[in-house]
Amino acid sequence: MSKKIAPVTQSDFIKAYRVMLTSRVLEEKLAGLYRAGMIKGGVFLGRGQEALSVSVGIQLRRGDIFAPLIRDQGGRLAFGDTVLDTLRTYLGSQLGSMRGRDGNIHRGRPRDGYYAMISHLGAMIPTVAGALLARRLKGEQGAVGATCIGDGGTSTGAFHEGLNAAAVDRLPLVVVVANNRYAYSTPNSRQYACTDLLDKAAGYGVGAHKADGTSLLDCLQTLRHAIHAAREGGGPQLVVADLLRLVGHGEHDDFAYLDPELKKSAFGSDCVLLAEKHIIDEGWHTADEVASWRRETEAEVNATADRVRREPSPDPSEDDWAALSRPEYREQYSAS
Amino acid sequence: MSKKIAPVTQSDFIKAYRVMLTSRVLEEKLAGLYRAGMIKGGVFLGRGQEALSVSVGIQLRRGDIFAPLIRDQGGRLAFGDTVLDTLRTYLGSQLGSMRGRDGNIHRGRPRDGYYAMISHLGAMIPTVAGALLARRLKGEQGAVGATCIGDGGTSTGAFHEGLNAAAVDRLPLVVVVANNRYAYSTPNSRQYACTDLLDKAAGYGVGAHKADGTSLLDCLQTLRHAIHAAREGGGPQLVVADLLRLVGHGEHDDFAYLDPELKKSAFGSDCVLLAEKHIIDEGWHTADEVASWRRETEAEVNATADRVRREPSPDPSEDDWAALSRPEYREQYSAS
Amino acid sequence: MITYLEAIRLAQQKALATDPRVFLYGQDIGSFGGAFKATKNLAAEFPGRVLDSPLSEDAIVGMAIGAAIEGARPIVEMQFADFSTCGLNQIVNHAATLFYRTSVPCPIVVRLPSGGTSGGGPFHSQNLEAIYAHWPGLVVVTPATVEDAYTMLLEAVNIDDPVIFCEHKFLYYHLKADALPENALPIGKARIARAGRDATIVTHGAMLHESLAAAQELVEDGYEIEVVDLRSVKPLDTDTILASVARTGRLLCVSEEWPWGGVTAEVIARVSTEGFGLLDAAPMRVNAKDTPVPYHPDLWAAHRPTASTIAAAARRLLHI
Amino acid sequence: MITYLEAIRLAQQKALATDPRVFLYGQDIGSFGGAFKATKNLAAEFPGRVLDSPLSEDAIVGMAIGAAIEGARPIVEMQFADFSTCGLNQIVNHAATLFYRTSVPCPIVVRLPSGGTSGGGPFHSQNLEAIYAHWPGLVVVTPATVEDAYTMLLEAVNIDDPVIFCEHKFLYYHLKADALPENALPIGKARIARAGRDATIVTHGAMLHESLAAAQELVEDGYEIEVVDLRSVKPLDTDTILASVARTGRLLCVSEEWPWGGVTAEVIARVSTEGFGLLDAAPMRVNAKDTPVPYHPDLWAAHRPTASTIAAAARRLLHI
Ligand SMILES: Cc1ncc(C[n+]2csc(CCOP(=O)(O)OP(=O)(O)O)c2C)c(N)n1
Ligand SMILES: Cc1ncc(C[n+]2csc(CCOP(=O)(O)OP(=O)(O)O)c2C)c(N)n1
Ligand SMILES: [Mg+2]
Ligand SMILES: [Mg+2]
Repeated sequence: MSKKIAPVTQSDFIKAYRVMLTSRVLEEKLAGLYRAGMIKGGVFLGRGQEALSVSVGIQLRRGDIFAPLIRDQGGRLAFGDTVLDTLRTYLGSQLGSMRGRDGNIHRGRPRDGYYAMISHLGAMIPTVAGALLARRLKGEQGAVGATCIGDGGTSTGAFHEGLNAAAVDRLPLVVVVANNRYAYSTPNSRQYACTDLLDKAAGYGVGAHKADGTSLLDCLQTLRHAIHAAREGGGPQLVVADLLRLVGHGEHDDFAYLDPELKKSAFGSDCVLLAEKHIIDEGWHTADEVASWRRETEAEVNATADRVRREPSPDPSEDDWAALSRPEYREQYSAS
Repeated sequence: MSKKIAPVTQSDFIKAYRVMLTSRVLEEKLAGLYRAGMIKGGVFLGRGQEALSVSVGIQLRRGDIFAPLIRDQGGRLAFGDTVLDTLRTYLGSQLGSMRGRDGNIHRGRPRDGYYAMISHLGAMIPTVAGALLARRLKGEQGAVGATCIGDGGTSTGAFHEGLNAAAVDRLPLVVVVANNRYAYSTPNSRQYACTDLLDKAAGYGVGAHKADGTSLLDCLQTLRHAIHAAREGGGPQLVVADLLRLVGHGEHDDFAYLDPELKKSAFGSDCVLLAEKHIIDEGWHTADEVASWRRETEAEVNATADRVRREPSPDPSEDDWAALSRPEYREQYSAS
Repeated sequence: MITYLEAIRLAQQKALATDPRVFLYGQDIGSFGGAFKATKNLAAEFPGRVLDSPLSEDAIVGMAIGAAIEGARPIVEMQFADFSTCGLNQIVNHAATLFYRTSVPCPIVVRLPSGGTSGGGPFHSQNLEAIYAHWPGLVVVTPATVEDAYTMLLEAVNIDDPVIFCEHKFLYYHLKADALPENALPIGKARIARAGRDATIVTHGAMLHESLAAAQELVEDGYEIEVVDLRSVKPLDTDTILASVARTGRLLCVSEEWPWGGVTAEVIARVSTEGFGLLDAAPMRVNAKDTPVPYHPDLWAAHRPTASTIAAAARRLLHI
Repeated sequence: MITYLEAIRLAQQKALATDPRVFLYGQDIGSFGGAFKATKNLAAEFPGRVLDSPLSEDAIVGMAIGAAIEGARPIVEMQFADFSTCGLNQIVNHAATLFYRTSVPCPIVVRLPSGGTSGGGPFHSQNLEAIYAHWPGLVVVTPATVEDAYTMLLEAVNIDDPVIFCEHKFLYYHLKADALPENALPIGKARIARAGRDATIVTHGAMLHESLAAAQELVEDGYEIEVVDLRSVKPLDTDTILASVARTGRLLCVSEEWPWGGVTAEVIARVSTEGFGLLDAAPMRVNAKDTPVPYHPDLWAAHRPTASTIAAAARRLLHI
């Protein structure tokens, strides 16, 4: 590795924490709107995974590529997504980036390097790899692509094929596995039999990085190293973080299957609270200051939600119902 | 591991060698018939891979399951397939086990535990795993299932999903990877980036075994260990053997892409010749005796081929053209 | 009252109870009881026979095939039909070819929670019956009633061929029945869901109910529409369709599938080729639009056929 | 003389030479030049732009999609169409939905060496055009001539939508042309391959040539059959088909596909619904049989339509 990696500073930490906080507050709002029956579609939250997710989004640069997954509200905001577009998508505003055609966790702005996941888990890994290959073919240097996946997603053929193909071409891909112990209800014991998911790295010949998913500092540091290694030509990097989602799989799920032992374990801590405590313990800010940030964020989120609720829904009669970009290829099916 | 593993004896070795020899002679015949334009479909040979393949087939027991792949003529014969059925399939006899509907490397007799591969590489891995799961659910103990795959096949999603699922259920599955350095023309350097394919084992949490694919003794010993470990409850076992196929991908392929350095390397030796030499060097048999075995085998193969050539082809007008077993479900499509 | 979903659960319960060869395999179907609760309590009731799989559709189907070869009767659940594309290779190239190639049948049932619901979006709404029907070697069923959901699933487990069981998510909670039947039409037979004389609507799955509502709407206009519920799309009961068209002279095919190909095309092709003389007017069809299924409820409602778009098409058909 | 296969190679060569965004990715396509040699010498001629992939169809398509999002124009080769089922999820759920969902088009070309050849068997013979046409969001082309193989591949690379390029292996060496055209009908337009007046055969791919031979055979009976080569099955040029049926009054659809659904069903459905009055007799269709494609040459010859089974069907059609 040629360049030295800068340590995570106080300001890095606080900047990341504030994105975590925004994500947390926004997701709490989404959960409330869901309970109030105002959301179009499902709600799948990243509560408990903000430290990891924000660390991915925030350590990437302009020009990098990020393909977030289900639990990456934090990373999305860190990479440039907005509270406004998030709410537009969930509340079904016509002005949302997906125009009602798709939404929520499936949103993105591919032209900005912010890819829109498909549901089929694993699929974004070869996609980002291919994007990086195209950058290389264009002669562009130095961009990194990152994508996230869960413990369950590591069992997909797409994960395997994508990571392997990226490794063969030594593409600057960072795959971040949030091992939150469950895939929907399925515990790790029914998902894989290796000792640690990081044991997979050697089988692909990629870099291996472990993160404590409850610690913002560790996540920031680990992602900084992993992204740096990819950027400097080290080929794909696999990051595995241990953590727990602190909510059900979706807001419809009561999480009754959660093993209470896991909740009590080190994985079970709330990364937002730990980061907050760190800020206060280090004396960087007082508890009151931190509390005021939350209030600010809540106010912004609430105001945005109120505004978005007044926006129009997509109008089916205005939609061109076009799956193909070329107008000549759109067929007029008689009675459909 | 509860029981002690018996060492490979002289008689084991010679028995295995004779199957290797039959495979070699039979494949030479197939190559000749191919050049003479007498084969229906393609011819894909296992020349150079007989030690490994025979070791898999011969170490399995009655009641075990074997799903061979492309280069397993040796293993097929060792597991109970015959010269007769092989020739029937290649020569398009109506009496072949696949009745002309499928053939050659795709042949099998699933009811005898001898599975018929589909072309899509990797697909047999979950299949054998599922078969073993069914055996377990029936309360049957002690059966092992083995399947083979190439270095190329390890890149498929099916390999990954199948081996992982088998590991989760600790099924007695043995996956044998013949790393012959090429997948069709694609060299290892474009296929994977790990140091050794065996590095994948830890990522699945399965047993790991290395074999020298040119040495019959080493292959027999390694497979004996791997199969024993699976049978004794050790869960899936991954065997990786280093070797080289000594022919093109298929008989249409001139193998021009073969790196001469590889040919000269340890992988490049001919396992049949090495096994023969071992028999002679150990003083178990003389060169003349070994040569007479070959002549015997050639005579049998030639006679069988002559007989099969006189057998009828499948008759399209007699075929029931039924993809479904239930006659009521077969539709009469008007003009097809 | 028994819902369509509960009927599916009860059919699996009965299959497990009566046939030791049956087992269930799929994501989250064990103690959790499945994403839709179609296997609720079954893991506890049948220990070791209702197994959570890893997140691996290809392996799920592949394992079912191997188990079937060994004489088991696996029922596997895809969490959504849409994810079956990740296991499609094993379905169409292995399960569907096994009997033809080897004479060994492949008695697996692949449950596909299918079809659109509000907010489902492009990846949780698909109807893939035409895809699986096109490849030879599969039985493809699309139960549209609580009774059929129950009896057809039981029948599917009993037959030796691989069955793609397209259960419609929109019907899971909407549809209810008082009791479950002991006897039923066999797979392969369509059902006259509503007798009529002026036109025939041929449909399946959730569209049966939209079609019946459309037929009801047309009663006010003085029309009696016959509605044929296909029940299985492969085999397709051409005889029942032709007999109905012989009575009515007019044919409207309705499906929630995308418009290119699919059940409507196949039904119209069969009627046109085999019953051309029965048709008094050009047949018509109503399908979903040719785009991914949109997630916004308002777009979704316009994307799929509904009672009112079906009624409008039927009126045009009646006035030709 | 330029073969159909060489036309495909030359189109890729031209695309690479004229458009720096183009690159090729697939199994064995690099220095080896591909299983069928469709990329022979291209790796040497365009260093770094013709890349061998691992044995990973899902990753191949997924990478093409990512590259396309970044502005590249990848052409990917599936070694056989049959193996595209392992990459199908990325094709139908990612490439095909991208534009609709995000407004970002997905200009990839997926080359599928398709169709039956003697001895090919169940896994090296499939025609999957109907599968890919059913999902919204893909352009599906089936060139039947050397000229179309060339111009349509060049056009496919230039358009912004994902194109499934079904090239027929049976035509690779059989078909030859003197020269390659500069101009051609655009994708989406069918071609009257043979003018006639007594009946219309609508077909595509390798079946064009069987159909033309059948038409020739019927000249001796005094019939002039019009043959429409669809060229692309999605979009499907209904206008050209209807215009032909308007001239002839009779329709026979011929496809090497399996009989359930597919192009013949879609064409008959369109003509029946939109051109019912043009038909003087029931339309007919000829397809392959509803089983996996058998490997034995004698079975294979009976499985697929041939000039003689097509001519027999046409005779029946003419005598109705
Ligand atoms: C290929 C595929 N199969 C099934 C699903 C349905 N599904 C959505 S999320 C999920 C669980 C994912 O678990 P994990 O990867 O651990 O991520 P987590 O939800 O824990 O963040 C499943 C099964 C899917 N999206 N894709
Ligand atoms: C999924 C899939 N993709 C492509 C192919 C075409 N194909 C047949 S054999 C082969 C190479 C296999 O290489 P490897 O696995 O190393 O086995 P080997 O031939 O070296 O024994 C390929 C690409 C296939 N059979 N299956
Ligand atoms: Mg998880
Ligand atoms: Mg190999």
